[in-house]
Amino acid sequence: MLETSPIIQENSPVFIKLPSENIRFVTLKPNNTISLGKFGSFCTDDLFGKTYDETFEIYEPKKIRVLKTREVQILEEEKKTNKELMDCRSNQLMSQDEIDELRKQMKEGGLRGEEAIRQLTSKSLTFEQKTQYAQAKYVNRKGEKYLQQFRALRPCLETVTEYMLAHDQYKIMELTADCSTYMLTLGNAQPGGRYLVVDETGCLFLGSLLERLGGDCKVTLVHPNEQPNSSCLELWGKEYTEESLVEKGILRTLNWLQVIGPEEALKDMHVDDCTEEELNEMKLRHRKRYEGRKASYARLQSNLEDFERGNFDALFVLSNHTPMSVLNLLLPKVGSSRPVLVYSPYQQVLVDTHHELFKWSNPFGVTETNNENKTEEESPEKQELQETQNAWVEKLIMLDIHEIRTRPYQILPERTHPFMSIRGDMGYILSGIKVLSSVGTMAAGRFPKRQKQGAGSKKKGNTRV
Amino acid sequence: MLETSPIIQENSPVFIKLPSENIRFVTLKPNNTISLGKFGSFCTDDLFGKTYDETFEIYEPKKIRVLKTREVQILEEEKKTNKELMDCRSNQLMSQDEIDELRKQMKEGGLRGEEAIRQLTSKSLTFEQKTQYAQAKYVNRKGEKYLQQFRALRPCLETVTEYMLAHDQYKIMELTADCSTYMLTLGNAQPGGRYLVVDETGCLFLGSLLERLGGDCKVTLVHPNEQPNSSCLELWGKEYTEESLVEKGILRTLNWLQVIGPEEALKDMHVDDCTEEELNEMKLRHRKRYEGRKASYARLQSNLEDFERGNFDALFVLSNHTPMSVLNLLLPKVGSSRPVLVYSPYQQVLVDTHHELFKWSNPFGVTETNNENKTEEESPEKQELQETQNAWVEKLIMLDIHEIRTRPYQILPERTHPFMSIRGDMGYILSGIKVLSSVGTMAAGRFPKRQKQGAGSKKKGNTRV
Amino acid sequence: MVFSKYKEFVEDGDLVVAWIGRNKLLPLKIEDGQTFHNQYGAFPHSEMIGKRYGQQISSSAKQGFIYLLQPTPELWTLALPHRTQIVYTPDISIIFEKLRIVHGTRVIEAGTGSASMSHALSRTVGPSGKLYSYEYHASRYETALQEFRDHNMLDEVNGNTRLTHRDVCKDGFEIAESSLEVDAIFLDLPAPWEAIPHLIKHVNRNGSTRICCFSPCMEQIQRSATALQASGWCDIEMLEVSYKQWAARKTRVIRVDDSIERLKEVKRHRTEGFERRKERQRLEKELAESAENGEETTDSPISVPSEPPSKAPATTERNHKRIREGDEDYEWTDVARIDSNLKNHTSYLLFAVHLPSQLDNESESTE
Amino acid sequence: MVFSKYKEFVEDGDLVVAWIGRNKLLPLKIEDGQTFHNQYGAFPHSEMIGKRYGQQISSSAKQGFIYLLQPTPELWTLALPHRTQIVYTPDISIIFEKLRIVHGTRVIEAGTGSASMSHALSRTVGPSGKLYSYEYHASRYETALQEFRDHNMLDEVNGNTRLTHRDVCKDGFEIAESSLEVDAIFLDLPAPWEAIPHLIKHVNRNGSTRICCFSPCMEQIQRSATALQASGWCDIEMLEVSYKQWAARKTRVIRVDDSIERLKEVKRHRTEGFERRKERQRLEKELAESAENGEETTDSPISVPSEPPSKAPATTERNHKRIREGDEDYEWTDVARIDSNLKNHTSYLLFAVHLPSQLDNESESTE
Repeated sequence: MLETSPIIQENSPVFIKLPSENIRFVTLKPNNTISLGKFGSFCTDDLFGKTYDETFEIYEPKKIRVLKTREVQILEEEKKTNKELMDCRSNQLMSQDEIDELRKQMKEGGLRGEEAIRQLTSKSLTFEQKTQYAQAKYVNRKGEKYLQQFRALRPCLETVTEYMLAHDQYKIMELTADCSTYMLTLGNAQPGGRYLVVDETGCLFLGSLLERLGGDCKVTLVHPNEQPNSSCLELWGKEYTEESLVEKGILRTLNWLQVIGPEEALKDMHVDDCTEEELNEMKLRHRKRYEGRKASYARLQSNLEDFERGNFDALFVLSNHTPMSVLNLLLPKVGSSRPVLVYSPYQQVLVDTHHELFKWSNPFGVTETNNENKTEEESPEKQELQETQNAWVEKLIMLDIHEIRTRPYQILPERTHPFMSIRGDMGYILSGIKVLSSVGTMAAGRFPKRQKQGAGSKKKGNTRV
Repeated sequence: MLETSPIIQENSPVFIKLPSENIRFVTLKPNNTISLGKFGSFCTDDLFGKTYDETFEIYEPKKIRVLKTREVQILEEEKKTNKELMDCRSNQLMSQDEIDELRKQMKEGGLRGEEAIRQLTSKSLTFEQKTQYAQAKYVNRKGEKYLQQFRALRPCLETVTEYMLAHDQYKIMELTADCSTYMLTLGNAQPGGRYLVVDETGCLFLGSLLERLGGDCKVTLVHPNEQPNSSCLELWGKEYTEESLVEKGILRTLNWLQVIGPEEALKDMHVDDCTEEELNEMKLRHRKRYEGRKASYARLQSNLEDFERGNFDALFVLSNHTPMSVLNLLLPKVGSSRPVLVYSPYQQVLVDTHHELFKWSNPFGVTETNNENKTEEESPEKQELQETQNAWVEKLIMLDIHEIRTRPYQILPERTHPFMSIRGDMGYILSGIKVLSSVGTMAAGRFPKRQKQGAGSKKKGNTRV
Repeated sequence: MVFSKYKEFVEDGDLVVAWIGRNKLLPLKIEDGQTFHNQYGAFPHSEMIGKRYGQQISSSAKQGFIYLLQPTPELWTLALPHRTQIVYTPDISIIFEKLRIVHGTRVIEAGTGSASMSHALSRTVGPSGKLYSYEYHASRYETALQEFRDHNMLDEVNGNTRLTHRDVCKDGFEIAESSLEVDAIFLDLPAPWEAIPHLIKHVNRNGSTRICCFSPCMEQIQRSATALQASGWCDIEMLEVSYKQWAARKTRVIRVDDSIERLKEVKRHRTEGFERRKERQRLEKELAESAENGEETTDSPISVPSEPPSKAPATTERNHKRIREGDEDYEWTDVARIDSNLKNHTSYLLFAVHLPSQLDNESESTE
Repeated sequence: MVFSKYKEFVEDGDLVVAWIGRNKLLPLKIEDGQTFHNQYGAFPHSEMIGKRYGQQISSSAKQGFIYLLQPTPELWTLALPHRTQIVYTPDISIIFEKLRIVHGTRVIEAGTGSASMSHALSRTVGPSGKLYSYEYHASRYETALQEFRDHNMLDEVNGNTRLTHRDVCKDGFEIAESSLEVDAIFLDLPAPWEAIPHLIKHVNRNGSTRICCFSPCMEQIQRSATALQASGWCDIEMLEVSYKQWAARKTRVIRVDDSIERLKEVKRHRTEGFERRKERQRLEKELAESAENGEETTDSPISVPSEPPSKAPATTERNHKRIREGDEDYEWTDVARIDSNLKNHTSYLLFAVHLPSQLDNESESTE
């Protein structure tokens, strides 16, 4: 289990959200100064013991205070109003006199930024007076430089994803929080589950899965390089790092070479046993290395055994590899009646996958016979199935391609409308459920129509048009 | 030019919209009885002289009157309210007692349907009293049977498309009015234009084009069968039939065989000249047939000459054929700086086309050299271009795939929201503009990057995954 | 816990979700001796017991089949009996994201309705979380209570869910025996603004509490937003979930060349016919002339049987039969197709956060 | 008429739309002697005169090029100087559908704004139609007037457009010298409900008149709807235009097998390195032993130059360079990609119809 607390503590991970909507990640080392550039700086110690999500004002250099809710509400209202003014029919001509007047007022008045904005935007925001909008827009831009405030957000699916999309969207395969949460929901992610995951989003998705289950799960991560790229995990805090997760028994990792050649992978990792005598003679460093290698071998052996056992509660695939090349290797390991979820930034990739999955089938029982000697205690029904293994195949049903996204609105009195522009990129999700079909009955008469196996989808690729 | 009138006249085409939202098409022959089933019947003569779009009530058998706007407004409000009740959180359990009470009330009161609905739905429509919703829903269903009203709509893009989508959506390639109007707009359809059209939507799109331009245009329709399928045209009235359009000089038609083999097509249609003497000796029927054939030949010859001249002001393609196979034959006929629009029900079809169009180019001037002797009067600039014809190629720029659709709302006091469910199907539009590129300058250094010609898009079709 | 833990085999007494066909799921309580019937035949429960979850079951007469799936909240949402408009999985998943519903979260839900949201919440918050669900409507409450009991959700039977029959707008959320403090609140009520003032007692003292008001109409959202602001909630956001479902399909690749070939065949056909007709006319003319009969017959039905041309236009014939999607005799390309009926709107989702600093405000103002 | 009729060649004095790059268009008035400059160099207008519309023009130094396009309302919308938020082509096209804007339609438009809608209307209604456009803002009016004159739109110069400087909310739509009766009305005003009562004088007596109110906020729409109903308009509908633009792109096809091959290469590479290191260690050890020096060196930087393995892992190298989309050395599949910035909302569109029967109502009520 992974701990979470609503209170900011030493070494807590925190996302700092600035008035400009920029978002930064920091791990709060004690007695450290965090500089927010033009927004000021603060000492980490002053955040310890405070609640996540609060808004803080840097009211004097390096001094912070929690803003009361009413103050926060006013700021929000102003920010929304200004955002709307920028979006909404405000490309008006603005006289230089008006701009100068505003500048003068702000400078002479010596107003704090937020007060200046409030004063100016609250004045006659009717639709007829568009020039005022443009003024407010101008003030807002200035205002962002004066507002010395920030919010301290707790890492969570939404915040971590927002941060990653802003900073390196291609590293996370442009995965939105909406897609992640939908996959977790469709995948029936629940405490105690055992999941098979291919995650090339820097493990952004894996982090979300672990967050949702509070770490109460077992995950096998299959990855394409020698070591997994799990750089997003640390954004949830140090408990979420790969090392920590492996140590807690939550995470197992396997690369594709280990998946396809378990015996050879084990052989490569094999370390000859040393006698007690030899061990005692070893230098400490050599002994540590020996023990480390022994442990690695044991872990790989255990990971492989667990993987071979199959029967995972769901398979989640977020990979830059062609989905079908992943699925061919992993689908047999998914339990019957369990969901399979595949993410792609492109609908077309999933359309192809959908067509191939429609035809996909796998003889049932073959994977079990590999470790027959391990399954003696199994139920008679299962044994019976194994006896007639050729009569059953694994298939997928309920295949669908999903597009999910959210459409945010401005909600202000007299000025309700959807935001004018939003992020356009989004991914797609393919879902299905694994079942066992009887080969014998598949030919029966009144069975629902199904596409002929191997029906030709001649590609138009090189043919003349 | 095609005439239109806001007044319903003898032989006018009319779409009858019933309270059930069903829509029917009739041509109003004089002194005819039109039966609307359970909604009653009326005599066509009573509609002549009335304005399109009005709502009529059948207040006695075969007697109609125009409903005043206030009455129409009330009906609309009720209909919307009831529609909302059906959509919106109304799957409540309803007691049989309640239903019976309503039935009794309607029967005993002898209310006209609309009044019953008004009385019942206006009563306490608060969100707390959901059971009342269910009652109203019930009443509405009954009401539809009692409301003897209809609207008489003029044929137009929106109405004709609505009718066709309801009656035979595949015949019109699921073309929505939204797609048609967007193509017409992007295609710069304007009075006086000369357009090349491939339209396999039963000429629904062609009808919309002619409607928008009031027939002030010249259209060449290329079609895949011996005769074009233009069955939708008559929905705009008899002036819009193919025969009438051809006669008025608005429409020319060519089939693909004529397009690719003009000489042979003409040869096939050739009729040996008869002498005056022979003609005088002919039976009248034979002479008519001879003259008809002569006219057909002349028309084909004219159509082909016009087609070969090219320089069309836009190309619109709505075809079940792979778009590129159409475009390869027709793009050379489009004028430079003129738009090309391609419709497909499927985005993927247009993605493929987009990739192919990106690579498409055509030597400029070649088509002109075919009829060199016809272009003597052309400007010196053009001649100069022809001399250096190998240096110029036709290409397409500004290629984009568009998705356009409308999202309807219920707009009622205190109950504003988008409709709960709408039609899901919709098409996509690919647009581009034809330009002339210099082959010589294309290799120059600082030119914007372009994809290498023929860059390999190896299809994943038959390769192992 | 909700439904049961993952299991492999169907046992007597289990609740299963039976897949009957595309987009057709039914809940099925397995009871030895019972039989399920549909248009494909009879499916005795005795044949299902001991089978694997996910396994295909044939009807007794082998006329058709169903699949037995282990229930999940998502499958239940597709199979459940509708007592009210239900909250669908896309909305549920976005609400989970925004309300931070995770293992251990304590949640208030009002009203219970058809309980599709309740099942998803109970599943995700798990054994260390808690779901307080409130339903005003008496018979819906009773039905939900029975359902929660059957699905092992109730806290009294080792679950995490407490269901209360209550008009929360009038009587609030308090539960006698415990002080109720939650991390997340979901209001699916006709007038959420009436319930909002009652919530202030139940927000976290030491952390944020998040709320979602789920309302179909814009005006409801506007009122709720005002009420939330008045109660000291901040970060007020509103959004709609836009969701589409696509199926992979194939569409035919037909080239203009194909149509040109067909036109040529038609032409050949006609030319042959024309030659034959000319020949026949000649014969008829000779016949007529020999019989001294000048009547023309070309336009009237002809009794001379006309042979089909030697090469029948195969493509034309093909056009007359309905072509099965993906038929190997034709060329196809892969496309995506949306459901013909699209959910354009379910509800607007209004979110807000309550922070401990607001509680300072309140104590200040009461001081 | 608006712009000019279709023409083939660029003449001195023409307005052209210059294509500068993807999504980058500029209006260009051709004046012999002038020169257009951009980052790719100089483009003298004299080189453009006499060229075909659509033709590519190279900069003097042949460093880059532009295309000269004949203006259309749609290209103008992409190129025009923004004086206000503009109405974009997707909205325009839906408004045309709903208002039945065709050849010959008489239209009122208020306000003119940046005139993107005005150009489209003027084009479509053509010589037999009429556009009455109203602008309140003085300098915007002046600019639009000059623009309409330049674009041959004004009725005084054989066009179909009449532009009036007027606050229609206060002063209505009447034009002194003519009785104004129109088929369609487009209101893009901050408070359309103030203009609506003035319109009743200008609706058709013998046919329907259609109206569109174009407003960004829901509350504006609600007020306008009330005003329309009060003025006797019916068939009140509201909608939003949802519009997305996609580009065809390619994405790489990478199979798990490819990654497995790379893993194998890495392993081979390491094994070779390991063998070499072992050999080197042995040598070093001998060296050290012979020099009676037991210091370990394996973990410190080694000066012995290590040869690269015989077979360099080409794929790894490839991964380091940026791969151009569509590079022939790789396998690709076709996909569609949406613009990264999506227009989520422009305005709500409110439509209604006015019918002659309403005029009967009015005469009745005044009788």
